[in-house]
Amino acid sequence: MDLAQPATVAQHQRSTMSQPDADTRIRLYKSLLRVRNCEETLAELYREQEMRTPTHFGVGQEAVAVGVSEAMAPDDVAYSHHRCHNHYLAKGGSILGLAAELYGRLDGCSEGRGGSVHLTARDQGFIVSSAILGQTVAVAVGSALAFKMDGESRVAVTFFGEAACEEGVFYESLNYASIHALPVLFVCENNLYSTESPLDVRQPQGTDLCERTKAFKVESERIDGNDVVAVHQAAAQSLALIRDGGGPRFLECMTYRWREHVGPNFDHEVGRTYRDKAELESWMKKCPVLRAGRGLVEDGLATDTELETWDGEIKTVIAKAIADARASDWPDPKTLFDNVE
Amino acid sequence: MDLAQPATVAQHQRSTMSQPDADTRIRLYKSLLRVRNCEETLAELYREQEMRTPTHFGVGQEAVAVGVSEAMAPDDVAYSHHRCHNHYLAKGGSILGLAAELYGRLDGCSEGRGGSVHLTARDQGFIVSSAILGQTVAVAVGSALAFKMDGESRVAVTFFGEAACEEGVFYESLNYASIHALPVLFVCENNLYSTESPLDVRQPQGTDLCERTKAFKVESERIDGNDVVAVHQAAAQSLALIRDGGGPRFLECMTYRWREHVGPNFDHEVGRTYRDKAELESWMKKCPVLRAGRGLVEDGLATDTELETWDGEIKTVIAKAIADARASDWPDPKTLFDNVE
Amino acid sequence: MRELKYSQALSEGLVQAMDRDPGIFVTGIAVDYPSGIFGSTIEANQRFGPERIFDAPAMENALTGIAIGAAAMGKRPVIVHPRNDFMFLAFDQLINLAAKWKYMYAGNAGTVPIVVRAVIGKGWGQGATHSQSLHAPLAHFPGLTVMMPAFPMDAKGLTLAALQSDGPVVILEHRALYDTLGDVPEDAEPTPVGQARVVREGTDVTIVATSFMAYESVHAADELEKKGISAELIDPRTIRPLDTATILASVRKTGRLIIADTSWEMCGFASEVAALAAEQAFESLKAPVRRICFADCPAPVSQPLEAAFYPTASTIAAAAMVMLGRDGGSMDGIDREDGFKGPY
Amino acid sequence: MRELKYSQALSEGLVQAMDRDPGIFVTGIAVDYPSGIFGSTIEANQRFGPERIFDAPAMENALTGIAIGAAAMGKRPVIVHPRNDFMFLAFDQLINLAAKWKYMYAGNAGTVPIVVRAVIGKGWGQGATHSQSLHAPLAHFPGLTVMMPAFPMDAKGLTLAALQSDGPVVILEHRALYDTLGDVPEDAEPTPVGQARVVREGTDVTIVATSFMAYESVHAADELEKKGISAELIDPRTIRPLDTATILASVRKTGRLIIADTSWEMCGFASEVAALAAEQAFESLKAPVRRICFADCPAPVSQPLEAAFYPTASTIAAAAMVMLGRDGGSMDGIDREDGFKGPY
Ligand SMILES: Cc1ncc(C[n+]2csc(CCOP(=O)(O)OP(=O)(O)O)c2C)c(N)n1
Ligand SMILES: Cc1ncc(C[n+]2csc(CCOP(=O)(O)OP(=O)(O)O)c2C)c(N)n1
Ligand SMILES: [Mg+2]
Ligand SMILES: [Mg+2]
Repeated sequence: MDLAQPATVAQHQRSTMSQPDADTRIRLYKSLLRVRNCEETLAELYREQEMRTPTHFGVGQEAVAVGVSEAMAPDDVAYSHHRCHNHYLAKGGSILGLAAELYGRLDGCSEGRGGSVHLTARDQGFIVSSAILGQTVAVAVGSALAFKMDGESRVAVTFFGEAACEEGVFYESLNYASIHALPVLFVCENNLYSTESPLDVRQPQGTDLCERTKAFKVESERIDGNDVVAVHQAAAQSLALIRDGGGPRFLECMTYRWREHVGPNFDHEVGRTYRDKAELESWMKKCPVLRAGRGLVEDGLATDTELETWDGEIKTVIAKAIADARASDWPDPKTLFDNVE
Repeated sequence: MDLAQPATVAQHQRSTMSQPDADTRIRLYKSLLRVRNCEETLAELYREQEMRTPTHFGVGQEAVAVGVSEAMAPDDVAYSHHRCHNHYLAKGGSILGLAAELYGRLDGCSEGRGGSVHLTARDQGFIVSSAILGQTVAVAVGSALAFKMDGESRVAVTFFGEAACEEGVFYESLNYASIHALPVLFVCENNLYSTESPLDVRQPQGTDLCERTKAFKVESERIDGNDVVAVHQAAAQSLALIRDGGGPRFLECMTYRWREHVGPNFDHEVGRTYRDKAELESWMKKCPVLRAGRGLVEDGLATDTELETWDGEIKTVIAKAIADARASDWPDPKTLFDNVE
Repeated sequence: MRELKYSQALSEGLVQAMDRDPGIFVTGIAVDYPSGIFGSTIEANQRFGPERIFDAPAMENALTGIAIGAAAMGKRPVIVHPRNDFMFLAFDQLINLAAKWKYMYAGNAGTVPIVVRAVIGKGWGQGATHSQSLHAPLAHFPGLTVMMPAFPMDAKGLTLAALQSDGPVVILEHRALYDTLGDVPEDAEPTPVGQARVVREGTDVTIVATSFMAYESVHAADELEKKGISAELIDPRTIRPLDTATILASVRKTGRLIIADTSWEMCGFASEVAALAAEQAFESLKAPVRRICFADCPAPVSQPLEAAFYPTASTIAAAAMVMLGRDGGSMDGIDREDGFKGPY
Repeated sequence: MRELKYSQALSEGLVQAMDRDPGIFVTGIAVDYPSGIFGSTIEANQRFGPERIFDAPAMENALTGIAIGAAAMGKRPVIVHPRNDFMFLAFDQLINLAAKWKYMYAGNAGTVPIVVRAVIGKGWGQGATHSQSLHAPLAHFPGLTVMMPAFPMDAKGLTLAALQSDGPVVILEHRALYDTLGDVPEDAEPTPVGQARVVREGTDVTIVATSFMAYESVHAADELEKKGISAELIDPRTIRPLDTATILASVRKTGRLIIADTSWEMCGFASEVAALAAEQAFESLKAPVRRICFADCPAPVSQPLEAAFYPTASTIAAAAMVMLGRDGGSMDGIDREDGFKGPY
């Protein structure tokens, strides 16, 4: 795996696939801005310790969530894992629903019952995220089974980290989806770490996750997860092939988590040494948001001023949503037993 | 996978590896005779319904157990699954210990606590068999970890059926063994069925289990599981490479179960139709015992009379052991709570 | 009313439910075999075919997650474990997700009405890993409905109830009951969830017994009657939710409580019912409660050990005699021999 | 005697055991991080290094099987789950194999002395899948030793005991106790297995409390003393084997029993102890037993819901007041606020 040059993978993408049109490129960028600004704002506010819920911020990995979500059809469904804010937001989950959930309020998407790792935005096709590794990989396969049984052309997408590929449930799910040629897209965000553990303690030398899935007869592709255009193209192509009955597909998106595994800090801020600042900086240079913005300007699809305007606009929206979240009511203890059975 | 011609695989083996010497060939054959006669005798006696334990007979698959066991070093260890009699016997487990266990007697290897699926012959290096699919695959990897930590040159061998490759624990184990280059040999007996389910409901079209293990960086080979010489050669080569620190290896041995999944009957006897008699007969033609015997005679290593003598000798031993088993004491209910903690 | 076997009742309940609800499908190891899970899926397989009844690889954990994901899309999946012991492999999906789904997302992600059928093994030396009964751990964690049909009418009724439930349900069926006969109504009447069955009324002692032990208790009650002891026999039918009202009312009436369960004592269902009485019917209790459970060791194989491991009708009857101060002489004579010879 | 934190006591017990027994190694997610499982593996990591303390992928089920296989070859593997909720994935290897190994093979396959350390979460909205306590299901099935250290001296002593045990042991450590202080002997004294600790003697009421609830009970007992109520406080320390003698002797003395547990009521440990008293100390009981457990729903996240979900010192104290016929006025005032802010 050539982490130094993930861009080369993207090159290959571009050459083999048509560029998304201007509107799509702009939509992708605006979604990136929304997700990034939302996460950054929440992360900084998290330091006030008023959000009592262990939180895994997705800053740096937004292009995967955005690229895939924007390629999905309205009635496709998405599932996610513990690092789920990006996917929830990119699929259209409301900022208030997320912020209020972190603040433990009634306006939270799970009304203060789920917390950061248990989000839902069913109306937007974001079914759920869950905190146990690999769980929602199997669940997405089940939704795909339902779609196939009903002859619908819907696809189930499941987002997870590369550590989920260490859990047996991943292979049981892969095997099953492949046997029945189910309409499911497996989206692996390989950010090189599981908590503080690098890949080499979790995978044999020379491992290629795509090779594993191919051995289960599941077509796969490794792409640059920081290039939203490449992700969108790969996802669009994959989803089309799946919808045509081509069976499940797997995308390994190479990306990088900027902040600590759980919580708002940067690892170097708190003296963690499992990865060094230089590595972080090299990946920050590949920032998916900046990169998408530069692309728009270079291709004459937007001006720097427009980028700034959009940035300002979304920040206002976010500020309002967060204010609403903090103003939202606390759940009434009398409702403790609601929704048990 | 070309099931019609598994022999071709063996050809390839022969060409690439040296034949075992005469003594070994004879030892292999005698062990085959012992295992086959033992299982056949027990299966026929099982019909009397005096062995109160669900039993999975291994008739037809003996060459895998024998070929691998005879290639193992004295201090290597073996593990097995529910269809474990062949492995227990081939590793040197006593006939009395097996027969008495089936009869629920005190002389049983597990003293009537384990039954047919829970055998042990620790002194012979057969640690245990267990009834839950995939369990002992992980356990063998753990024993290999212990060997590696202690710098011993021992190898752990685990025998299992192809359905274990449907369970997630198999891939977790494979990944771990590969990461740490552990001295473990995975021996899969692919007999084409799991209970009554054929491969195509359990594996995607075109599946090659060896391809899966290779994706985990575990070297693998598919061989003719009914050719004891081919199995022995492949096992000897694999064990040597593993002992040299080459890391885990996987052998997929193509074979066939003659009798019903659990119990002594032939499927056609009891009207089961999930596989037809013709298929059984085609595999009976490839009988591993007959084949090994023919090989000895053709290569001038034994005469037909000798084969018959050996057959008679082992049958006498078996008859004696079974008589002893039936004469063995019942466990005393007062000992019900022995060995709980 | 016509009589059916427990296995036929399971089958009829499944078929009637599938007839009405096209969203129901059944999968798991061996569900589409001609032997159809000891007869219980044969008719459904013939009636509804491979679209709705299909085999699965051995993959307990993912299959449970797959059922959850299908249920989240509006299906009613039924997954079957030929032995409930295999379900340990699925505890994560079952307890960490299915059981908590409705609650964790405050109902906003919908519900996951999956039905897990799992068979409890017993006899013919099935041994330590093929004869456990997982209802206590499953009921310990809020969110699952846990059912244990003991009689054919409830084998059908609880199957129908499970297939109308809003949330995840586990039905623990007892292999040793599959061939037992009993009255079963023809129409599709679900057994009310959380309502125990008073199998017979009595005044001297309350016997709360689950699954196969309820079956044994009927026999014990017959024998006790001959000795002039009137036992009230309660089959809880659902472990969670538990019908505490019926149990407490009976204990308040008889003042004596015996609980017979198909598992171990420690943190088991028998302890739950004993605790319930000690907490909420304490003043009515005339004697110490008595728990009748497995011997406190893994299940052995050899016949004499199995015989010592499993409590039976005589264990229950003898306990009642002692509790009522009658000569506690052995009642072993009353036990029927275990004729089970498979298929497992 | 010098005081140590619970986390330091866990660490000291582990280091002293590893010092004597070269067969001990520790693996699992994050065991070799600088943060060392909330401090409990840092010194062992420094002292014994990567040969004996090493990280593992996320593979709970196989890792447990691997520990079993290493133990079968003479090692003493310690595997650690940062949250015991992840252990559901390992229930098959743990309950269907490790727990039954010695029994199923009649001791002829040796023993598998594995130690599974698993942390119970609580607070800061860790939620439904990161704050469960799996001791009841683990203790239900014979074959495992289940330990729950509540005080630093037992955090060390039980660690030492587990690492000398013949069979598989699960140690459930409570995250909320890691920073609590207590006397800890310097030398390597294992806590006797199956022997409860009488934390304080009393005459009016027996309080049996596990893990974090034992810690809360000390506070409750202090407050009760101020009101003239003398509570006898018992920490069972090991759930299986359970020290029934100590519990029964206390109940026979006080005639009153409250059980406070870190999990749910239904088929839980509180029910087990209540049943024990109702069965074997019935004549001594002066009042209904009382179980104090989680609210019967999954663990919520939002603070006011968490506050309503968890019983505390005041819950225990108030229950004792009521049981003794004293004004049951709220004791809420006595509760200390939960300052836990991670790391999780
Ligand atoms: C079954 C299970 N084991 C362990 C954990 C603890 N855990 C939570 S997140 C995490 C790291 C996962 O890494 P990855 O899947 O690569 O996602 P990332 O955090 O890198 O986005 C771990 C080990 C868990 N949640 N579930
Ligand atoms: C976890 C688990 N699931 C299901 C079973 C039931 N079961 C016992 S043997 C068997 C078939 C296994 O087939 P395979 O592994 O190919 O071995 P074979 O019987 O063909 O020798 C099944 C499904 C089990 N024992 N354990
Ligand atoms: Mg990662
Ligand atoms: Mg097979």
